[in-house]
Amino acid sequence: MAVRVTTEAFDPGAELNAFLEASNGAGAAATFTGVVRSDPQDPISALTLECYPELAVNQLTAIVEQARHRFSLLAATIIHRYGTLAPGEPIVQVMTLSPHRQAAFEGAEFLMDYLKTDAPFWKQETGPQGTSWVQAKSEDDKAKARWE
Amino acid sequence: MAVRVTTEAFDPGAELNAFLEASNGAGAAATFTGVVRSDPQDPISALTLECYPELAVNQLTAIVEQARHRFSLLAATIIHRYGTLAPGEPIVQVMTLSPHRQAAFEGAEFLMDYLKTDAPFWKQETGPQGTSWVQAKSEDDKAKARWE
Amino acid sequence: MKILYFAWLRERLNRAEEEVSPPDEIGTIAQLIDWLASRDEAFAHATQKRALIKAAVDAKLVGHDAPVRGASTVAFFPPMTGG
Amino acid sequence: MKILYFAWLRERLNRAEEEVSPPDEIGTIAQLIDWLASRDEAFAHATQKRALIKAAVDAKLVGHDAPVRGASTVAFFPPMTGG
Repeated sequence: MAVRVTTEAFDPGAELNAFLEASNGAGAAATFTGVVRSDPQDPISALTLECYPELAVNQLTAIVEQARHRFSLLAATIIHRYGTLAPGEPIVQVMTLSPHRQAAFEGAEFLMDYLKTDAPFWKQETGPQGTSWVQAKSEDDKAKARWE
Repeated sequence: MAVRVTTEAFDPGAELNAFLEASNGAGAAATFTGVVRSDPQDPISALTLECYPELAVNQLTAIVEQARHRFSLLAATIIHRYGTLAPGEPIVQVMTLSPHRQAAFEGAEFLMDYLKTDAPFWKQETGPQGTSWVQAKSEDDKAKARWE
Repeated sequence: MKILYFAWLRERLNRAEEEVSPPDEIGTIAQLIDWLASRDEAFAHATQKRALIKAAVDAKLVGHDAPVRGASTVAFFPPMTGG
Repeated sequence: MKILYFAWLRERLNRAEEEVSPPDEIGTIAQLIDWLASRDEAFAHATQKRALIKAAVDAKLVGHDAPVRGASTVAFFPPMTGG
């Protein structure tokens, strides 16, 4: 399955190995793993991701198809978690497979840039000051715009 | 250890998990895994990498230090195998860790681009037509030149 | 027609979903927002900055000019912050 | 001084290493290549395209103008193809 939207924890290394297992002689795999960040100066105790799963699967599937075409990828996978996560837990992993490293890297960056702005997840941080919604970043819109 | 040059097989997923384990609240990890490619139209039975290990460790350590500075990476690791490998076996893995995805991706691309031209490994392919040395590619020089 | 709300929009309205029956003249997302705002002050207040309100019709992301007639589910939510 | 050879250079010379004692006037990698070529036809032939010959002194990558006096190990090899 190229897209998985789940409340269950996933194992980044096991996912990478399963992805490579199916690589069939392709040469280059790029992986991005996003984990719950906690700045030591401004620590959080939890990150809660709200999700609209049906729309998320539709959006991520469309993004994966677009990336496969645009970068001639042999395979691409997105795993995205939602629910309440602790610092250090993996949130998202994208993996791309190509005969050449440039396409693998570009495909993974493209997937991440699109996913940040176009996938229906909403982050809420819980810290010493309470709970607050993470604001959408204009950098993320800019990162996405470079592919247009 | 940020650099490992070895004849022993490595487990890409286990390496990624160990790297993430030490991530300490950073948000973004980029990984590149290179595996022995075998084009179905032009299959190979083995890839042999010759290496000058002492120089390889020196060069890769210098590249890692450069990448850590240039992209403010929190961590960076290169694992590079040599000896005789079968199609599908991992040759190289680079991993970078940063608070932000852009730096993680750029750091990993930089490491791969430098490693292709500046690390003392030489590839030899064995296929139906016998054994031949892989030629250095001008694309690899160009890929490296974009960082200069 | 089922309406879904997510994130701070859900919190401000104090509900995750509701059933509504917009009149026939409501043809687009923009008109549906206007109509929902006309009957609910909390909704009117929360959706004042229209650029911050994204929409989906039957689990497809759409613009505010998209048609809503015949839709079974319409979702409203703030800008997404995944990844 | 120990000389190491790698990849097709090693194959063409039919040896991975050798011990040499260059005379005092050999100061740089370029001069060392010239001197090795003057005493060995196989080496002269294999290193004809100088741009294809890379060098390291005591496990540090260097250019052809680098000094070699006092080096304990000098390595010669073709362009690298790792990754």
